[in-house]
Amino acid sequence: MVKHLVAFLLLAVLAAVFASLTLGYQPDAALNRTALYYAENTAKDLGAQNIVTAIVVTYRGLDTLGEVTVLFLTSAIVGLILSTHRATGEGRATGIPAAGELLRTGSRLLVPLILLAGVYVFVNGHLTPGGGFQGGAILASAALLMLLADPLHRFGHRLIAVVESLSGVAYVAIGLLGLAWAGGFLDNRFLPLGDFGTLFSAGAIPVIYTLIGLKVGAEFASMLASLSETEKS
Amino acid sequence: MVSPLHILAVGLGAAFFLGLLNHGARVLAYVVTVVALLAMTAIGGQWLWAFVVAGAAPVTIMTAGAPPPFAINLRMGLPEAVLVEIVTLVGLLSAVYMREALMRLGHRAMAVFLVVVMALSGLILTRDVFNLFVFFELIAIATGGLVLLSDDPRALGAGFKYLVVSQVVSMLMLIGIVFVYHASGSLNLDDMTGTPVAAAGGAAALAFFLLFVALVIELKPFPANGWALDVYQAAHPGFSAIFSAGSSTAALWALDKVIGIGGTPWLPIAAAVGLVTFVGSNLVALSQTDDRRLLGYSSVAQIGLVLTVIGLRDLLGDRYLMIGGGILIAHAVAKAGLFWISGLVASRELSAWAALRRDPFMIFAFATFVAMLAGLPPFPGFYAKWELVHALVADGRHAVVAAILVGALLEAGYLFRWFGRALKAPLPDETVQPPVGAVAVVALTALGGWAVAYGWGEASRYGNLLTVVPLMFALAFLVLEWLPAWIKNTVAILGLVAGFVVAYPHFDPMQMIFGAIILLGGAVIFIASYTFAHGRRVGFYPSAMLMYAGLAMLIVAKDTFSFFAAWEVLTVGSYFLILRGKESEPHALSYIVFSLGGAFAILAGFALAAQTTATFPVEGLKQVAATHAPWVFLLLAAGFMTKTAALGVHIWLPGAHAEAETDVSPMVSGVLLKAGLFGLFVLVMHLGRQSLFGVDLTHAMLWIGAGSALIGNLMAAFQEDAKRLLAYSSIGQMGYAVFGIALMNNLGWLMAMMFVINHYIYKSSLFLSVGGVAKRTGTREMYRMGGLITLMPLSFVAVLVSIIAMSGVPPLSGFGGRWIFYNAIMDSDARLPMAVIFLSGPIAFLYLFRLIHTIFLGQLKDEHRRVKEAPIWLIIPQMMYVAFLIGFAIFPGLALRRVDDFIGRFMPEHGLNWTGQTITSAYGYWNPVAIMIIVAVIFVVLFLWLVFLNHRAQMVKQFNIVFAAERPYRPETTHFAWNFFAPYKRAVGFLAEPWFERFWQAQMDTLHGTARFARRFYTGNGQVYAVQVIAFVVVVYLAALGGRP
Amino acid sequence: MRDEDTLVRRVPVKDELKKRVVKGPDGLEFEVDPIQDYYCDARPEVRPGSYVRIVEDLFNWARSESLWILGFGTGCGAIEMRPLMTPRFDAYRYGIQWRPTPRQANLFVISGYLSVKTLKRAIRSYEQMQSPKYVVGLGSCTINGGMYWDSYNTIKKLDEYLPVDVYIAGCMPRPEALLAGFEELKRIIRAGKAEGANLYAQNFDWYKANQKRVIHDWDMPDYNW
Amino acid sequence: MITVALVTGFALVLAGLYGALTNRNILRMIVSFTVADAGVNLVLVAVGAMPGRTAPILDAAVPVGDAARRIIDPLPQALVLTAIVIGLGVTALMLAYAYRLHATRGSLDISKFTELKW
Amino acid sequence: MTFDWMKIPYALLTLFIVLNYGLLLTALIQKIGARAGRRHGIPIWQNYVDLLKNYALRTHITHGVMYYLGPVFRLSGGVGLLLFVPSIYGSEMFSNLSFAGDLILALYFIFFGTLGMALGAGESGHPHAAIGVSRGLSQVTAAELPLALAVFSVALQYQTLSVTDIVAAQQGGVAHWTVVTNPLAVAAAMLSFLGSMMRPPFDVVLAPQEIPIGPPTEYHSSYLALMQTNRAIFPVAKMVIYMNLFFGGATSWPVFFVKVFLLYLFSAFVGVVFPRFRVEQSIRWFLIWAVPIGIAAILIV
Repeated sequence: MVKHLVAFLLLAVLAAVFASLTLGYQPDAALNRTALYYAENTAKDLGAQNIVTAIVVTYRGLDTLGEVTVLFLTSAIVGLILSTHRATGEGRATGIPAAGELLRTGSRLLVPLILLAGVYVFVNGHLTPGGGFQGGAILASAALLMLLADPLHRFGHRLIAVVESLSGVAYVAIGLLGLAWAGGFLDNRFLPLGDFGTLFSAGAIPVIYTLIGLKVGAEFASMLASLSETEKS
Repeated sequence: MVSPLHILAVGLGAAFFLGLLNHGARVLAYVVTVVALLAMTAIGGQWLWAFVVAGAAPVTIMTAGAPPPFAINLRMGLPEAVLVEIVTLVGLLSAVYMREALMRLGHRAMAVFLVVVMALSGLILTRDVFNLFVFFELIAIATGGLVLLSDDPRALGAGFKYLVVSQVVSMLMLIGIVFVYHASGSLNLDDMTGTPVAAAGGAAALAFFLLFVALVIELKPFPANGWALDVYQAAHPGFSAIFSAGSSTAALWALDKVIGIGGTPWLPIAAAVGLVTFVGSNLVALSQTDDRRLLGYSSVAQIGLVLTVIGLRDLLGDRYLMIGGGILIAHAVAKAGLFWISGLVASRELSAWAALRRDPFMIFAFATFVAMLAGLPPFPGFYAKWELVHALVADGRHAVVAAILVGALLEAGYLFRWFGRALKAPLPDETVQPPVGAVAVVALTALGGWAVAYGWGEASRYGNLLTVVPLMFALAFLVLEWLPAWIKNTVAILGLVAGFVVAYPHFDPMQMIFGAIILLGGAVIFIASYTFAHGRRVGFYPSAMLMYAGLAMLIVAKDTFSFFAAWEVLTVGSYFLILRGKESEPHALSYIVFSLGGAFAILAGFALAAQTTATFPVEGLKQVAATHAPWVFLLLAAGFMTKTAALGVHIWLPGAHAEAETDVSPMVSGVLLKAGLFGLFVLVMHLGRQSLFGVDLTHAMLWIGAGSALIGNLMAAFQEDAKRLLAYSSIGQMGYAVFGIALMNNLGWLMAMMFVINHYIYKSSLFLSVGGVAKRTGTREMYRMGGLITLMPLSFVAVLVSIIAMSGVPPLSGFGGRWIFYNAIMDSDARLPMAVIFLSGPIAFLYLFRLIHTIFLGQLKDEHRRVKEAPIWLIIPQMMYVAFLIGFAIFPGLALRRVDDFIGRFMPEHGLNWTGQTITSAYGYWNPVAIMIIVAVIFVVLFLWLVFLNHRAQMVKQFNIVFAAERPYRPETTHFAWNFFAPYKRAVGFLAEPWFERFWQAQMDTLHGTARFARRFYTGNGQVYAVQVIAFVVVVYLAALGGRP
Repeated sequence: MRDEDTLVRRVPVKDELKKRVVKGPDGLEFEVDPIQDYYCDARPEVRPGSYVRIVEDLFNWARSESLWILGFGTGCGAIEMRPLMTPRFDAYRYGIQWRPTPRQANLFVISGYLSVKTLKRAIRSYEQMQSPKYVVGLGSCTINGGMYWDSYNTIKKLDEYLPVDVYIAGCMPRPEALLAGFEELKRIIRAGKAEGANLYAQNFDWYKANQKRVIHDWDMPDYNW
Repeated sequence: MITVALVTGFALVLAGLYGALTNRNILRMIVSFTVADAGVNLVLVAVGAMPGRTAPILDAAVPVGDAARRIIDPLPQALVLTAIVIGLGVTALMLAYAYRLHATRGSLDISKFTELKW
Repeated sequence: MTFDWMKIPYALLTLFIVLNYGLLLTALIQKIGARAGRRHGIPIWQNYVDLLKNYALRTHITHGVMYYLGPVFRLSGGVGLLLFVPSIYGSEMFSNLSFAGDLILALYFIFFGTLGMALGAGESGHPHAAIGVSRGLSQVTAAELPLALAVFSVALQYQTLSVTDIVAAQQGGVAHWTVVTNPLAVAAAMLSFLGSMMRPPFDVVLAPQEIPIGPPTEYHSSYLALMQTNRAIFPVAKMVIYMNLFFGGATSWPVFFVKVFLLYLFSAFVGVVFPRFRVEQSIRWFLIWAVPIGIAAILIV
């Protein structure tokens, strides 16, 4: 009870802080200079239609690289955490009910579609809302569906790992290419910007987003796999 | 130049590449990891080289081809280069160190490892606040993974607690960042710093507060840091090294970058949090028994100190980087090294570190790290300590200085306690064969510590301590450790003598006296060391020579900095020396704690005197402003009197001197104590009389000197242990000398100088004799001895002559001291302390007689019937002392006349006149030659008369005594020795109660009690830790922004 | 000198006088024989007076005028010694003083009967005095055992054990008699005939044999220096 | 509208934190944190929002030249993307931890994992 | 004040006079003590006889080197003390060897004999000797203190440490004596004097029946003779210091004899009146009664 009271009191103070923030908040009437720069220069400098994507992939590309790394790390660590355990209990799966017919058939139908949707999302990241992360997540949902449909299914860890790593290495390599041939690390302009608004435009942004999509998808899949396999043992 | 971006790229690329590898290809994975780390280190090193040697300008690295406010940019300057190099080096070494664990867990673990090093570097380099957040999260997640490298099952819980808190922190940080962005319209640090919005208050200030407090929590502020301590304790030591040395370093730099956004109003808050952390963590660490957790507390404390420095950076100005960097680097190297060592130790109690004794180099490494952490010279922390205290004092922030010094003292306390235990605890049975790589890593780190010390010295504006000749000579003995002891002993003697020969033409008479005692006197004591020169005697010579180096540097020190450096060197050298004794561990600890406490007082005193100048010539004490002078006097006197073991702070001395080895006791008693007297001399010569609140401080010194003389002598009379007796007697003798100095007249100083000479001689001689006896009889308790005069006649003669000299009985040299003393007090108006010192005079007879009687006279014990004379190498110096005592008694002018002239420069009136053999003062006269001749003639005539009458005396044996017509039962029951002065004790025993011991014990108990109470805070419950973190936020909020919105 | 044959050991040696093995601080063991190691066992020697007669006479005069009595009351006769110190008799007038230690005394007044136990102490005390030294037997008991003639535990003829210079008869002799006895002793000393110490040294073996005959627990060297 | 989003976001944060601080069950704590994370993300987006403007995509609706006046601040949107991903990573990690903790101790009560203290 | 060879015979003459005076004086004091007990006491020449007898003893033992040297130290201390202080004021003949040092030399030389004696007694191996020394040293620490304070007070008063100068300052009548001009110092010193004379109530060091005369338990014959010689010289030498410091010194031998006698009589007088203190009692007594007077003396002077 004391704990609740203490937590409540502390959070009350924190709430006061937040309240002050909220009350003191004045939405900007005009874009601030940073945003203004993006609004005015993205199209001409990077050739990307989706400003958020331009920011994510290029202007703040280092963040995104880190972000990808976070996922990479998470998947590696989750694998690490669970593998050490799995190694001990390499038991066979029992007692998990098989998935229903409906689910299995449906998944066979849906998985390719989902994959396609995912690819679409990340390939068009520079044009429309969405991008590598979203697309990757969609890819992973396909994997999830497969797992649900066939709980005993073993993923090709190797394949996932290769996809994940290769896309990661490629991402870093592209970044370095930017450093070498363009304005800096992760500069997308070492590839031609192309026509504004088309699929093959915005320099390396689609490439990067594709890599991200693949990587994110692979990472999520690997995490899911790790978790599910642990569950089975 | 390779772009620093490649550090990140290489790290990441290699990490991603590792994913490609097969689970089986561990060796390849490991090689890739190490190569990647090597490459990162090399890039960092290249930049470091560029900045340090080539003097390159800082560079900004843009990404995405867009200018800074809009795209993320990095910066590489000297601080960044240094920090990146630390991080990558620690990473590299840890990877080598953790080879086994990494190989066991495979490529994924290595990838995580690479990422963490990369992220740390990124944290240091980036100039974008959100990017900072990303790197923080990377580090947090990677930490969550790497904690699991540990074999310790508890690591799991620790990692989870860490993640819980990370969640809270990241939320606060994110909210803070976005609102700060909203307020400033930028995420770029330089951009935001340029227009500090948060200083204006309002929502921006609140937003910055959230960001700031999140960063502060990343620094594990006391007491909201239980989660971090668990990580330190449970993680693999290799990772803890990174966590301590790398993460903290990077996080500190991050805070440093960010705090500019908030502007100066936030600095005091940072300083306050840092200070609380520093003192609090060090306090709690006092009651730690687990080595890694202890290191955790120590890490947290050090980070707190650096945080304080960051908080003071507006004050410190351009010295800020030097100070913060010094502390940080020392901390990083030492803490990494210690964590690595902890991995070589089998179990987690502090005493288990005794296992290191199997390898002297490990002890050396341990000592190096402890010294680095404690801020001892020649390590960077020392320079930093000096600068920091000077800057703070110059600004009048005395409370901050006091808090920092108290914290530092606590830290030194538990570190040296640990070191002492490690050296003295019984060797654990279980032996772990540490991996070669791990040992090599530790060794490299230790050497790296010295390299850093050298580098820092080069960078320092005070000159490099490591290039001072005496210190180099002392350190050379570390390299010579493989030689047989007798060779090293010879080298030591030759070195000391040569040092004197080279230096003495430049000495003034006072330096001459001290120099002769330290260098020549030290050489004489080393003759005795031949007795113990079997094998290699590892550790003895470096310690001893370190002490002598410090002493030699002290007397020639020109400015306050070198004076203080020398002081610390001699302190630490003597500590190691004292620690060598069998039972000396607690005493060595109290010695180092008191000494460091005293040293801090000296530091504060110098800083107060210096004000805005950082160091000044020692003579500059004359020009100290009148407002500060009394305080300077007070602080310096307190520091120096700690070394002379003045009453109140004397409790370290008896144990330290008594438990030291036979040849060490004269070094630390005969020679080392003189350092304090030298300091006092310097003090009173330049500062003169000072009054504080109407109290003449020299008058207070008179009382302290008299009190020391009384209590020292009294305690000596009640000791059963011969060496303890001598040790207490030193307290008394030093009391006399302090008294003489405090008399503030010509003869008083001369008398103190006389004590300097005499005390060295007779105390060295006595310690050697008693040491020899103790060596032969196997005990130091006097009542267990007795009747040794016939078996150890030379030792007896040495003791006899020494005690006659010491008691001041004519015709030996002690009388000269007493004569000058009487003449000196005639000049003084302070009469009451005289009564006390008069009382203490005759008490000297009590213990001196007891010493010689119970050891050499009385009844010989059965087991000692076959005892031989002490070893020849012990006897030789004793005989030299005997000869010198007699010679000095006849011709005191040889030494004193020049000193008298020298003192005359300061105190022209009432000096001595030296006419022929007669020495006259304003009041009396004294002819040492005549006294010696008259006494000798009378004595010889009477002796011959007795021989004439009594030449046929029958020599009888020990039980041929009249015994009320009975016969004695056993020697033990016939030797009246134990509690020899029982009636005296009944009369004045209340004075000899250990009041001061009790006082200090009470302080210690209070500290430990507080520590034990405070650590209850760390319940181990992750949720409670989260509550504490939020409570910390709330408290800082209330403290920082209080009523403001 | 310790001759096993002459030592009549009917009582076992006391523990503290047995030979024992002790271990030195250096770990080496060796044997300690207390009687040998703790006590000097040199035989007493005859010490003649000065060759110059007049000097010896002067010395003897001084000895006679400075009788320092060992304050050791062996028997009931000791009670008669005390009045000598009082104003009534005031022996100090005659140069007679009491000394608390045998080293400084040169007159041993055996004050009454001597039990065998006390005899041992008396012998030790006597031997610890420096020569020339004198023995005065006080009371009949020292002459022939007196009323203890038939006692199993009291010696009868003191002269067989210690060289007596003067006997003062009576049971008990009054202080006046003691003073008279001391005057007699002074005469003897001045005459140079009070050479009891030399006599003792000369006939040492005889005295020792007599002493050992009655003292069964003889546990000391033959001469107590 | 923006204020509503902000208040909602903060409320979620506080609610999540309260849950995390008072529930001893580790899974519940993790869930609480995800709630709080969601709140934070909401706050992030809300801060970037500007009344009467549209998404920062330069399609037909927003001509390039007009962008400065028509779109909202794109940066918080980019940030929130990162924040979401990071939150996800941490959550996954905590879940994995929860699994291991349960496996070793058979309990998910955080107050049981206090071997390390003081 | 420099050395010339003629000082030696004069010093020996002083020694001779003082020795005889001391032997007679101690006997006389003993007689006076005896008279207080209604006895006649020893003949006045008894000390000579005892001395001669002790020198004439035929056998001696020794316990070792220090035992042998103890009496030598003791007597050297007494003789040295006597010779380091001028006996007769204004007489170059009897200024003895005081050119060697001043008052401080004399005060510290007192301990020379004490120390040597204690060592000799120690080597005799007798526990009573050690107990005696323990008691003696304990007592002297307290007993010397008032004297030291008084001496300091007197030295401050006359601004000199030279005995001759102090005596010179007291010339010209009783009114100039320190006892009149600085009574507190003299009071303290005289109390200390009682403690240093080994007479009741401060004679527990010797305690004849308890620890058969303490330190010299084992001493005899010629050793004892040396010590007896010292017992004649040493108290006189000490009283000479008192006389010179506090009672105007002596300008001739008769004055010397009278003043020393009166001083001695003072301690004898106290001795026959008071019973013996235990050691701790006497220490407390000195600390409580004598030391405050001494402190007052140095504060007021």
